[in-house]
Amino acid sequence: MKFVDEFRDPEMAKNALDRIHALVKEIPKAQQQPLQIMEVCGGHTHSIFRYGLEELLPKEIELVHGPGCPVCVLPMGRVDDCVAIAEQPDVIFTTFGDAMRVPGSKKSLQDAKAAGCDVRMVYSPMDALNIARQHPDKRVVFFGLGFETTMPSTALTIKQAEKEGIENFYLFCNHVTIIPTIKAILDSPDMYIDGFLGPGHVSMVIGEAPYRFIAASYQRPLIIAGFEPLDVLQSLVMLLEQLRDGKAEIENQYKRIVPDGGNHAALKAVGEIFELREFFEWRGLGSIDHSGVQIKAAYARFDAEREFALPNVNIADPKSCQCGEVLKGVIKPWQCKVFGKQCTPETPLGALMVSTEGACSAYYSYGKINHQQLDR
Amino acid sequence: MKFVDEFRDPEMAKNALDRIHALVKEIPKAQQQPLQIMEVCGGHTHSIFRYGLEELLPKEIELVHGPGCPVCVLPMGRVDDCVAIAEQPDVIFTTFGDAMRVPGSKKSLQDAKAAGCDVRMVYSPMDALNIARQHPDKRVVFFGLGFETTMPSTALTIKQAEKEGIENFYLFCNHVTIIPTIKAILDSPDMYIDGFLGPGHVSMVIGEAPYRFIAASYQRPLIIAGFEPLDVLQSLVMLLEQLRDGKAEIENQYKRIVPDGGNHAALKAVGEIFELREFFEWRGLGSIDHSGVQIKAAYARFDAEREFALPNVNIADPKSCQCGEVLKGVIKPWQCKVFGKQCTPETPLGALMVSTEGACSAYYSYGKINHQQLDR
Amino acid sequence: MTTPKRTLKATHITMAHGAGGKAMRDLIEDVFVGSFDNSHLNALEDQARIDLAELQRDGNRIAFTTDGYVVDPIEFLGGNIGALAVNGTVNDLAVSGAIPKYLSCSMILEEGLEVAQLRRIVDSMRAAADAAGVAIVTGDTKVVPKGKGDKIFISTTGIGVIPEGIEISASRVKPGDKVIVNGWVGDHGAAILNARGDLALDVELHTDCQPLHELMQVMLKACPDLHAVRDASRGGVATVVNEFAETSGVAIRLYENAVPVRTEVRGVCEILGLDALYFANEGKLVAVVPAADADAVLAAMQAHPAGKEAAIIGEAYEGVAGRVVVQTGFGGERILDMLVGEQLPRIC
Amino acid sequence: MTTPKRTLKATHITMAHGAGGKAMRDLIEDVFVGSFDNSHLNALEDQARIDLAELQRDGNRIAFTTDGYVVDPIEFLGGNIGALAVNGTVNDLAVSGAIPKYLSCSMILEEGLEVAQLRRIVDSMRAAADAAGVAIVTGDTKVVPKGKGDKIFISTTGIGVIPEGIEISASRVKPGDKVIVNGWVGDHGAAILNARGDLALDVELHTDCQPLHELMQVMLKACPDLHAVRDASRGGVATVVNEFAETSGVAIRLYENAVPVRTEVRGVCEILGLDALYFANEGKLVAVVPAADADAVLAAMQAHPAGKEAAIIGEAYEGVAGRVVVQTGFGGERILDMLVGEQLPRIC
Amino acid sequence: MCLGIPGQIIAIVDAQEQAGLVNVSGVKREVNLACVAPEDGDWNVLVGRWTLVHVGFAMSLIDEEEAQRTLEILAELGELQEELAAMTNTDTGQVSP
Amino acid sequence: MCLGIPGQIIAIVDAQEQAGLVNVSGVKREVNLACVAPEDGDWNVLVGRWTLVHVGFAMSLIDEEEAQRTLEILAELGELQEELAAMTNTDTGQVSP
Ligand code: SF4
Ligand code: SF4
Ligand SMILES: [Mg+2]
Ligand SMILES: [Mg+2]
Ligand SMILES: [Mg+2]
Ligand SMILES: [Mg+2]
Ligand SMILES: [Mg+2]
Ligand SMILES: [Mg+2]
Ligand SMILES: [Mg+2]
Ligand SMILES: [Mg+2]
Ligand SMILES: [Mg+2]
Ligand SMILES: [Mg+2]
Repeated sequence: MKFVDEFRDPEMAKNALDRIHALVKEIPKAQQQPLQIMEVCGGHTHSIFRYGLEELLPKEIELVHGPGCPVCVLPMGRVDDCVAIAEQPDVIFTTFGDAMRVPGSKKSLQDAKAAGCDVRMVYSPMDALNIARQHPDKRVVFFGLGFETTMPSTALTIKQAEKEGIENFYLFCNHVTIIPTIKAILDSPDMYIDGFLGPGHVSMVIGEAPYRFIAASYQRPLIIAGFEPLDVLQSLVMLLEQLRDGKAEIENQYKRIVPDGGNHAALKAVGEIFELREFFEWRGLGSIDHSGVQIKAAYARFDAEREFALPNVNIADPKSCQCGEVLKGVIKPWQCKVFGKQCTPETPLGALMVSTEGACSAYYSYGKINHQQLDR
Repeated sequence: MKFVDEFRDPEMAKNALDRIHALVKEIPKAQQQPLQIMEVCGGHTHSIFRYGLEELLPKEIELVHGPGCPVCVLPMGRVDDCVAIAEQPDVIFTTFGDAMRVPGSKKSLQDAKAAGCDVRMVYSPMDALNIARQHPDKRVVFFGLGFETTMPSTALTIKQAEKEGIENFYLFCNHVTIIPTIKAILDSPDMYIDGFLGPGHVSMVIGEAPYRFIAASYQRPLIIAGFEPLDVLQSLVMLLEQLRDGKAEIENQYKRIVPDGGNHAALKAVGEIFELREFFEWRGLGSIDHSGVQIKAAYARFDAEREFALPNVNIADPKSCQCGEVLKGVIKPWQCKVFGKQCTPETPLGALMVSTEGACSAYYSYGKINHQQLDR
Repeated sequence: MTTPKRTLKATHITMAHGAGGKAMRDLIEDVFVGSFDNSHLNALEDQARIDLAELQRDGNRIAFTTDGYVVDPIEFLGGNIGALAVNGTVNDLAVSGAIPKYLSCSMILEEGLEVAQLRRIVDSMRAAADAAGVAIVTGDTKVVPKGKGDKIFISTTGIGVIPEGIEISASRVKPGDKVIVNGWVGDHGAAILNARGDLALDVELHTDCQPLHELMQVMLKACPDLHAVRDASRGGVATVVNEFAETSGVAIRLYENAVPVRTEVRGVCEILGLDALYFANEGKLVAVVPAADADAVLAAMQAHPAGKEAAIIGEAYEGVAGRVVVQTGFGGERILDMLVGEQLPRIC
Repeated sequence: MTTPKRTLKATHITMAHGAGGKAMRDLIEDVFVGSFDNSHLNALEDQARIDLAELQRDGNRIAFTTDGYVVDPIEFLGGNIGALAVNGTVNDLAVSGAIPKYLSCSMILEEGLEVAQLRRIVDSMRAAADAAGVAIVTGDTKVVPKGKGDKIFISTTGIGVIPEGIEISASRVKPGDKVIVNGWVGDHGAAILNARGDLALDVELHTDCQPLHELMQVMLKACPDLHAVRDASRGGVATVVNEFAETSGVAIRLYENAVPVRTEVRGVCEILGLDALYFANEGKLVAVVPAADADAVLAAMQAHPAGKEAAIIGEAYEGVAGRVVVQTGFGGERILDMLVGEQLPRIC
Repeated sequence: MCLGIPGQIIAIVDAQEQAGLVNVSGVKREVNLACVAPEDGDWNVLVGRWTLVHVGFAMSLIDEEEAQRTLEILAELGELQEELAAMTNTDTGQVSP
Repeated sequence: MCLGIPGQIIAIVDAQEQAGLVNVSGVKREVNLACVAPEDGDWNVLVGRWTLVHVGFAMSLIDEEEAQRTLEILAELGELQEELAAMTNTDTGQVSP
């Protein structure tokens, strides 16, 4: 596969790893305590575990798995809202497969489906719109989920629905924005991050500029990174070089995909349909100002939040669950009290155990085998 | 079973049969050619075959199976209408089981069900109304079928729907009336009937009076007869006694069920909901004036004929089919060209081969075994 | 096995329980293996392995039969689909004279099925298997999406061993043979019609679901030369008798008054215009025996709990090949054909 | 039989075809008996009767297995549900070393199924049975109302004979043993995802559905002491390898780069974020063989059409009992657990 | 046409809705009683009465005396026939079939 | 987050609807091209181009030169590392893991 296989070449990876091992030796701070490097994006978390990279990295690097998995940060109350919508007899509820198993306070969408709700997995919001075309007698709701990468596709789907005059299509908008979230992490008193791997596909939409405050105001380096193993390793090299040199800059490793200015057409569509919410609730992180978007008034008729009477209750996460601390990097997944015990991929308490991008699930399934002292 | 088993007593039946055998000897006309006795009602046809009575009767009696099977006389176009209604995506079509297999020009209701239409069998029109209550999002149509016996139940169901304000219940009215039909038979030039067994359950509704013209104007005797084997045999005795004595009267054998005046409450309900149609199409018999009823204007909102755009085409019966002649008693079932060949209960060409009350089906399944020279 | 036995925590079946992964293992090990529990099944191999030598001790032929069970509702008075699935296949073995030995079980579950209900059904299967002396030694489970199935379908397949010398066949009916049924006809069909609830009838009617292997052995003892035996399940007594007449090329006459039908079953038939001779049974067999042995067989049957109400209900005769007639109480006769279409409740 | 063979004139299945009467006889005699056509089935008895002496000529144990088939869609590139139902059960027999002999077949049809489609499926079953040298000797057919099933479900049950001395078992994996697969992994799962059409993908991918009984005999010839063999159907290679590791109490390591995966299957996986190791196969087996015999077995497999692309994909080792790891191209390792839930297409 | 079967009214389920329960050979079914409504509105007089049930409606109350009378006529028919038969036999030696 | 995969645009299905067909490893899927719309409206220039596909949308045209450059840097990294490793080994005898 072109643009894929080249970036999975084992020989080159070995070189990059050697370089990383050499570089950490040149960073004095790393000799005292491990460098805290956050991959903001769950896609990176997935690649790191999928290719077994973590155990190949030097002990001087500690990867902190950030909040960049839209499924993981979904609060329970929102899943309850999904279920409440799906339970309407005339609704076809469409969603990406990822969200099917996320626990609500009573049911996941998968449970709702098993109980008879018409819940369908789609690959694209356009497929959801197509279902709406095919079922004019049903209300078809799409569960919009994701950071800036996914927003344009949802926005363009709404525009298409508008253009065709489709009246039975609704968006339950749960899109979130990455910048306020990174800022919240940087402002958090209980953690220190030495540098970031930036989310490659978000960046392909928003470009480089929005990250500049990280370097300018917080003096941390960030590398916009691709998702193949070589992308991740090269980005680490770039990050370590900055740390060695005492620099704090925004660099772009993923130039083949990410234009410096982002994607104008995508941003235009997003701007047309969405506006910032005052605040949005994140699982484990609480409410973060301006961290979510909602449908603008001009497109209100597509807004599931207006169409359906939603319970919209703020459901506290189970007490035993420490997802928030894991999401902020305060503890490692395996340090959560319930990790691998009450909380497993089969019986997830938190969303981090559901998505294969979730840090807990990744550790549970792919984790450095030596980390896991679990009897399972 | 009280009021059933007593009237199936073999010993008494033997006596009655002996009496019948004796009586025919006393009727001179019967010695020249067999008496033509029509049981108007399919229920009698069924009993006669079910209990093997026909072969126990003397050869001087020839039973002519009348048009009193509401399923048998249903024209093909009406079945097509049923299918057209059932094919609407928001319709639940409810029917007595009898009508499921009656062939339309393309499909029976059973075929429509197999093709995905929501066709449900009910025992009572009240059960259909209950389905309407349970499915407010569907239009529930009841296929009203039958002579005066069944009309009151349909009428009372419509009244109940009206009382409860149920807005998704419709009647596809195919009720027919017996008197014009008997008159049509009496007026038919190609047949001669010596006497009638009158329909017991129709009579329980309409009483004795409506039959009087048969005796008065046509000088034929009619015995209102019950449906158990002893009822049928006793009625034959009564009929033969009249024929022997040269009488032509209306007598009531079924007094335990049939009050002379009929059922006032039932007639009132019928009169409230229904009015005579100018004419109604019968399978094989053509159009008969005033032989069907329709819903009155005041209840028009329950009328499926107004709610649905029906093809309502007059479909000619297949050319090879001689149902009309059988219904009028002009030929015996086994004399139809296709009987037992193209037309069998498995592949009925005519409705007479579908219902177990249909003369053809009755002969095919229960028939005097010696009549049947068929290789099957 | 090196890991502890899995347990199923889910309250309802989801697609995951058919996906081949952990959820499915939980289901299989906890519910199925946990209940059926025998060394063949516990090995969790893809196939049970059965010693031929062991089978040969009981006879010289295997009987091999399969049936699917799709009854709606899946639980009803006197039984459930699980008991049917075991007894039905046991009976299809037994009526050949075989000693039932091993069963396989293929389950097709609908997403959303309640696990507690599944456990009840599986426990009934185990109880029925124990009662029939068979083991359920291999199985399979699939889950279909909600609306693509109907709670649970079960296909069971059975292996039994036919003792040497027994030759029971639908083709062996001879004119003069007597037709015997082992009791009340139509209970199961009427019980299911009632349980389904569409017709809003209410009657205390239990399925007749029961194993017939013991009764068969009792009958074989009374008459090793039973000509034809078949359980009268779907299609009822009328269908079996027609199959016999057709396959053997004889005519058969049933005596209507001799057929044992419960009052309540008659009630259901009268109300709906149906005929109990076509109703399904799940614990009834129709046997055709040489006239000389008929009384002995009948007496043996009546002495066994599964045959208490047994009755001679007809006879074979030389007539139109394949024709079955019913002699009514008045001496009239009517043809009792195979069912055309379904039996539909009628009003006229 | 004394009556002429019946023919089925209906174009679609109705409830009558499951009601036990004439319509059902037409269906069974025309479609099923007409195609499967063997003396056992043609007798139309409730059970097939098989001579034990005949079975004993091939071995000393019976293998007995059942599987249900519920695939959607029922026809797809390279096969249909009928071919799967025969080959799947043949393979479950074959992987024990058994010679497949007899099959039973329980069909659950949904009202409205097109008869022409049913005939195609049944003909595929016959063709697959012929290819595998088995006869379908007994069967059953039920019809469920429209919307209570999904066109057609098939449960097949198989009987085979295991030659003396063969002991293949999931519990016999030893550290050092090699893991071999007989070719491309994941074709069937990807082909079905594609055929289903929900995801609007379009790829020329055929199911790998094929019988493995010959390949197994070839392998047994090269190494009579095969330790463990299982066909990697639902749950895929990952599931079988996990079952082996768990049942034998060993650890198993797969070499990611050695697993043969077609380009198109990789494409499907990359687009949907799925793992081909969990995809179902219908003509793939995973064999664990003593290291010393691995090359000989591999060579024998590659010489057979069903094993042309066979590859050694891993090894057992003394490690955490039940653990399966995948060695990536970089030398990193990740755990390859049993599937949790279903594999769901993901966007993140 | 019109399958009807005798059943006994065993309870008034809801007088308002004219709903009663009948028992046919041990099978219970709710039926509509509108066609057999008592004139004085006292529904309880129906309990114990036999009725002809058609498509879930009680269509007629069974007149037990008339039933008895019909059976008596049938019985008389038998006696009469026996006498006649005796005569006929004596006369002609013919036997009824 | 956000699974994305490179695919080649092999056809314009409907320029009006901005719909194209991409090929990912032999797998074809219709995608929306709105985010990679050419400025001059000549959709055909997209045919043959590689794009990053996310949830059925072409989100970015792949810059093949940049891809090449990234691979070159990675290759250089190797060379550089080999040199450094040679030096380090001479110095301390330490081997990279
Ligand atoms: S182990 Fe479960 S509860 Fe704990 S942080 Fe992870 S997902 Fe949350
Ligand atoms: S045999 Fe068929 S076509 Fe002929 S009269 Fe009877 S029902 Fe009509
Ligand atoms: Mg069977
Ligand atoms: Mg059976
Ligand atoms: Mg049977
Ligand atoms: Mg299986
Ligand atoms: Mg269901
Ligand atoms: Mg199996
Ligand atoms: Mg299998
Ligand atoms: Mg297998
Ligand atoms: Mg069967
Ligand atoms: Mg379906």
